[in-house]
Amino acid sequence: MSETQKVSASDNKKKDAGGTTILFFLIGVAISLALGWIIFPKLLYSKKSQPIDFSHVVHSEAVGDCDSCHFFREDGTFSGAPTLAECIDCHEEAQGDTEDERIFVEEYVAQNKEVPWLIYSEQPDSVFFSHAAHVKKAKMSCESCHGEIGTSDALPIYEENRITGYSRNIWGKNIAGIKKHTWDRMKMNDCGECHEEEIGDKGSCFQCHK
Amino acid sequence: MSKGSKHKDKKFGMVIDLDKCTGCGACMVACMSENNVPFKENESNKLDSITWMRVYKLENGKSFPDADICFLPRPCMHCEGDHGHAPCVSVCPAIATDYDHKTGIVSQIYTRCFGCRYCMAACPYHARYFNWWDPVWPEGMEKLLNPNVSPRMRGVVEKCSFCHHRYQLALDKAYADGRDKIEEDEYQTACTQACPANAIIFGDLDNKKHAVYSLKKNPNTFRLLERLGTNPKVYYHSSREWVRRAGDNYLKHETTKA
Amino acid sequence: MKIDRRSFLSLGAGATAGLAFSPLPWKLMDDSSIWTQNWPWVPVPTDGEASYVDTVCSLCPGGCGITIRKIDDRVVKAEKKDSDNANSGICILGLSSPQLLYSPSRIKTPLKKIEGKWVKISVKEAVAEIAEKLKDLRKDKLSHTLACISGSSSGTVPALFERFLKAYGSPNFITVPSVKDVYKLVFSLSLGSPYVPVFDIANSDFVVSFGTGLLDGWGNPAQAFKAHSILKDNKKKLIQIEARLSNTAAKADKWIPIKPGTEGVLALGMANIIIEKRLYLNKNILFDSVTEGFEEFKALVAKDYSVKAVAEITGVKQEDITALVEDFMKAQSPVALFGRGEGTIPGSLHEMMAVNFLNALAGNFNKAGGVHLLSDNSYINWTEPILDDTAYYGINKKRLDGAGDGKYFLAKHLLNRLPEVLNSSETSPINMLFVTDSNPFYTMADTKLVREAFEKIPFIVSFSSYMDETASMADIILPNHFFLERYQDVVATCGLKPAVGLSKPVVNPIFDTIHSGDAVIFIAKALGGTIAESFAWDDYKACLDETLEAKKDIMDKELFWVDESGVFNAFADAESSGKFEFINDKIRQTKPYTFVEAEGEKKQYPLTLIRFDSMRIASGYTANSPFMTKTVADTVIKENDIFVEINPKTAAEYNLTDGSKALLTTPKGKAQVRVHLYEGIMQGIISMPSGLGHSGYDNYLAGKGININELIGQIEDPASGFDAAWGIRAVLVRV
Amino acid sequence: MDSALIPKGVKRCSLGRFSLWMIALTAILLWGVIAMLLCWFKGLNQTNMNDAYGFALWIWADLAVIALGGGAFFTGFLKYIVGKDELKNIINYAVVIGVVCYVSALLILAIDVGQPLRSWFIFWHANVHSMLTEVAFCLSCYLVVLIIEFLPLLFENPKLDRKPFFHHLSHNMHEIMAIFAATGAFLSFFHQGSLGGVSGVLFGRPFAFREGLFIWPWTFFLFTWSAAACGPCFTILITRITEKIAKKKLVKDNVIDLLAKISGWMLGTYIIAKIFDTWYWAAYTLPKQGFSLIDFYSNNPFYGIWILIVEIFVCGIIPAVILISSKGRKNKRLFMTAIILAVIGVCINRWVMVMQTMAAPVMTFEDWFMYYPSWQEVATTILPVAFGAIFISFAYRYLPIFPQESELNPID
Repeated sequence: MSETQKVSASDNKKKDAGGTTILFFLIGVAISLALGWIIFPKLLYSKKSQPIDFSHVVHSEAVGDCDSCHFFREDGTFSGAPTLAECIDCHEEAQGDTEDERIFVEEYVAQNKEVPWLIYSEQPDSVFFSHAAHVKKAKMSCESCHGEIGTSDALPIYEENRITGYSRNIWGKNIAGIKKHTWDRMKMNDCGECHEEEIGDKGSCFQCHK
Repeated sequence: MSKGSKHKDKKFGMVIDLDKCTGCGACMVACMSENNVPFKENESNKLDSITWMRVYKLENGKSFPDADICFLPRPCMHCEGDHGHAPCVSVCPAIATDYDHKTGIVSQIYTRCFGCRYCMAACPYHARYFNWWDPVWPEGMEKLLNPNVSPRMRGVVEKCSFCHHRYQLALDKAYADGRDKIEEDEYQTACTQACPANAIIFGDLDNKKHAVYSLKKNPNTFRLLERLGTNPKVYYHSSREWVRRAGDNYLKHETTKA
Repeated sequence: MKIDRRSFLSLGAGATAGLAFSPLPWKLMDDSSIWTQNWPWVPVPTDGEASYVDTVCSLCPGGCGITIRKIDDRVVKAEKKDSDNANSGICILGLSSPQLLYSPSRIKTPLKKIEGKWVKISVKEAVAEIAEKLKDLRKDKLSHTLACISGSSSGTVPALFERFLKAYGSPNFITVPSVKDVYKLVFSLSLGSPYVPVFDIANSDFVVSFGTGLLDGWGNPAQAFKAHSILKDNKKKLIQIEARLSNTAAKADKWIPIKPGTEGVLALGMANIIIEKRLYLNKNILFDSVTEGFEEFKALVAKDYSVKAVAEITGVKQEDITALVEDFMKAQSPVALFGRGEGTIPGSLHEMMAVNFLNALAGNFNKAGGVHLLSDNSYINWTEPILDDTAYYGINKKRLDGAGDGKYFLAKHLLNRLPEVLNSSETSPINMLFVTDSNPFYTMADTKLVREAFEKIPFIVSFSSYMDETASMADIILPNHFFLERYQDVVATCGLKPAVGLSKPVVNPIFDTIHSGDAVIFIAKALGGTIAESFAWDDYKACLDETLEAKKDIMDKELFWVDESGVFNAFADAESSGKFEFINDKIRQTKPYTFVEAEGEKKQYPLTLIRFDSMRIASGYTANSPFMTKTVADTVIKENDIFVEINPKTAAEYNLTDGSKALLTTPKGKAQVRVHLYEGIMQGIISMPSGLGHSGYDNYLAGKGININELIGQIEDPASGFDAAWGIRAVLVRV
Repeated sequence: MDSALIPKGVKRCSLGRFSLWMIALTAILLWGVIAMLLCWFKGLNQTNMNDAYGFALWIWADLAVIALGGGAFFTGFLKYIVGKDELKNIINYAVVIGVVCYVSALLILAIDVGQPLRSWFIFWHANVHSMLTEVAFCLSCYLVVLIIEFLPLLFENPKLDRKPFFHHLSHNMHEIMAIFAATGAFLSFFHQGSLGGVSGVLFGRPFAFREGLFIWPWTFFLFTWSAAACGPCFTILITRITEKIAKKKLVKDNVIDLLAKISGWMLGTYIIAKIFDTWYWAAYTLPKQGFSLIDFYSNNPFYGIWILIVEIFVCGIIPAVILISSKGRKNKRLFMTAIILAVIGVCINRWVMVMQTMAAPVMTFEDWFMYYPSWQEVATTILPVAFGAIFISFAYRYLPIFPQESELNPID
């Protein structure tokens, strides 16, 4: 008799304790999930503004396609972000009266100082990316990798991974790495994915590494 | 891979004329300069001195005045092994080194390598080098760095790439010009280009029109350690029998392969 | 609900489980390895537009056309110029030029030594101070006590220095001599004009080299290598006669070891056989009407240079000598090379004459595969400088080195005599010394003697780009631009013709340096008077443009201007007798044939130390880049120890094993070395590389090995007065 | 003070004495930890390894320690699969030693790689053709198995055992231990072999290269075999050392004898296979590549033919004969000699397969490469030894490892 009582008492205690345990377990899970999914990404990336704002729309209306400023050099290499040499033709004098324009002309053009643009799509040094192969040979559009930046009116905030120094555009805005568009992520697997689709294999290591 | 596409593949290789090589070391410096190879204050310990291209000094073992020496430049052999089964490629646990069937080049990806050095143990040519130290360029000298080759960090293995970045650049130029293919002379390694004696010939070993194709068939042409089955893509040429014999291991009674 | 320890445990467990399902650990793991792939302390090369700029390399006298690869405004690489004409080529030193440009041992601004310490000054201050000192000397009628050591004798910059000394009033412009000076004497004596020989190796079918380092840095190394490769392609022969199995000997079809210093004897012995067997007759050459002194020469060699005697002296077997003669004379276009090693030490005049007689007997002058003679026509046609009384007084003083006078009548400059002259007088006969494009304190033999002499000089101005040994002894340094930063004319040879190349600035000067040409012009202007008048150019660039005139357009396009007229055409054109002269009065005056022996007592110093030159070690004014030093074998340098090569049999006699440490003593000095057993060297001979043991420069070079010049003394060639030392007696003791 | 933690029915030394012993071991451990930190923060330039010796002391230590830890899988295999039930009296200790060995191996590997933060690439970017990948996977999996095998033992600690959860868990785990043991044995057979494959597949290194079956070189099988033979010897050796230190008998002789006998037969058959392998290598494999046997045992200051004789004869045949004969096993001194020789033998084998492989020149114009480890390498190699001693000390003190202990040493 007393034996049974004891057992049931301890059982009750166990049940109660079990409930608390599960509750605490779930609280633990919740804290971690919040930390990992919400707080961590905020801490991981620092936000940086471009030295001056820039409107791709205004420029493409004025000078034409992307390759008016982002052009191929004679040796087939890609020039990337334009240097002052390209801007100076129009911006010797201020064009319009925005504050950014004033800064650009006074602090950069006049002093012959290059603008330290933050490159959203900057790949690490170990990557060899051939714009020629993609744009010239495969006739791909700029959007397929760079998205809608060309039609933007202002430059987005540049987010930099504090550990690696990478632009967030490489990993993608979605912390889980989920992408909706081809340009949402620029990791090696994204290259591989497309290559597999288009060419049939991911290619050798040296195709894209240096 | 279909036969058609296989036919398009290239197999880059080298023939080095040891009769012409003077051991001047220009290829070594050209290579280091091209490939951002680091340098230390003391490089006299050759077991801790990164030289993708290393010129060995061979001796015939005879006494004065019959002594003879020969210089032998040794880049990475870019072994094909058996169908790309190079000694190093098959052992790398993380696919940091692979055999590219389109070019025949054995790659090394420094950012993938985690420094286990198994490939170094596997390579009988000592063509692989480990970054025992952080690379340091004295102030001002980092200006020399070639942007087409990524500098290596401490703790990874590196080796000769047949200046693969030059192939990438040549292709870029071709694409920009609306071509699909490059000419043989558009892609040459830094050592080939620099050799003052023109002792190095580089090209597609399968291209019957190229000098390397006929040179590799010369009876005085040999490869290093062929008997191991490494199937290297670097050929050597020497008119001296003792040099050819030094290229591989032979039992006493065996004759040198012709 | 009771919160106990268990609750916390389960909170922890939940948190752990939750974390596993959040991106945190995985992204951290990924990012931490990506961090290792982009360690901030590993430099990332900045990308930019690639461009290629052609220029002429002036790091050695070769003067190759090279291409510099640039990324935006930085130099990343030197490459062979992609063309067959215009002297294109590159060697290990040229390939090193980007490293030398950005070298930490570059002098970054003009410096002045105050109480033993370097203080930065401006170019203006430096020029003013030098001018002030020069004015004082002039006031005291001591203008002739200004001396200048110039690394080169050709081109506008040395010419500006020479002009400056003249206008200022000093005869003491001294150039650093090389084998080229003796080459000129050889032809001065036998053809009456100081022709510079160019050996047409590529087209020869039998090349005999008397110790010439064809593949060890001699002449224009890139062209020599190319020529050698053509020899190999054509399956033609190269014979190397040398005591040591050098790289050239190793590549030769036959290596004939010879007792060092007896090469001239062998050549005369060979001449004797040729004459005796009348092998020269079928050579369709210079004899009878076109030679002089032949009979006398014939008698001389017949008397003293029988094959037996020669074999004894040289250590070369009789049958080897006769076989060599036969092959040489049987060849269609044989050529005999002379000048030892890379040719930094001028060497014995008689030895070179002796070898050149073989060329004469083979009748190969100006023939394909033979010796081509170029006249040293200068393209610098400036008006004479204006001399005032002081200058006139000064330049008529005797040259300190005695060149051109008495027993030194043949030589124009004798740098090697300078230390002795300085040391033999109580006070220094030089009050101010300019040192340009040279590092005499390092490159001259017998460092101890040189130091003593240099320390006596009250004021030294260095124009060096590097903190080399001489610059560190200077009082003021006006550092020159590196050649990739400056314009300069470079005298070279294109094919078989004389040429002038143009070095062009590839980048803007990266430091606060000044072109030495500008420096001279500015100093002259600061001095005023006739001196300033003699330097009417605004700056060096103006001077160069004026000098080169129309040639400059050609040079801009093709780097080189080739002097089609500078070739010796026919013997009838020769300035004196128009004949090749085996013996004449001038030659007799040099007392033929005396060959130089090594200094030192055989008893006390049973071994003979010789130097060897290596492509991988620069031994002249330009020193090794870090990359070059990296290529040096561990049998040459290990840590800071230098190795001395020794035959294993000799080593056994001295109880030395491979790698063992030993004390090397010569009549000139002592050094701790290690030994490297080498079968490629004669017994009783030991050898050591030149170009090591720097005390200046950076940590990539300084302190490695021994400077062989500390161990070898100079030996005046009795015929010319130039340094002709090829070695010294020595002893090795195990320590 | 810690009496509550000490298993029932056994006696342990005083806590003070135990602490002294621990302090001594911890000091050694710390020395190793300092060296380890130096290697991690300053890089592998702290070692004497070089471009010719990319694999050196550490890889040897890894191979040796895993071979010695082979006692765990083979004893487990014998007990659970073959059904040698007596071995239950030593299996616990074999598992403890196994855990120590495998943790040590992974620790050394973590120091040995040039980029420790990237070491997970071996799993994520695995190259299935690489023996090292196989090693890494099997090693990690097997360590997990070993820990699972070890856990019930841990839960048997009196303090933990009082908690019903652990008590039941431990009980249930015991029930299914055979499955883990079988898994472990399979993984072990495989990775011991893979470790043999590591050097055996190096066809650019004639000293190491062996022909074999399918993708597996003969060394694959030889390594497994030798680990099975010598691992238990190491278990016995450590047991004997523990007994010596504890000054009491912990395992009955018949158990040791059985294990030793099986080891003897394993060693005997292994050595025959090894001799056959060496002969085939010398007579057929090497000549095809232009080498003769003596090329690898001459022209250098250390590796003479003696090392082959010591490995095969002194540390192979002799201990095998002793362990196989019951007379040999009965003679205490002879028995211990045999056990020690067998342990040394397998270490020598792993040594030559790593070190001599690196040392022997392959290109005719190269010379032998000689190497000696730096103090950092030595310290980091001793680090796991100290760790092992600490771990075993704790395990012995607080866990009922030896089921026969209380019976053999009744407390009055």
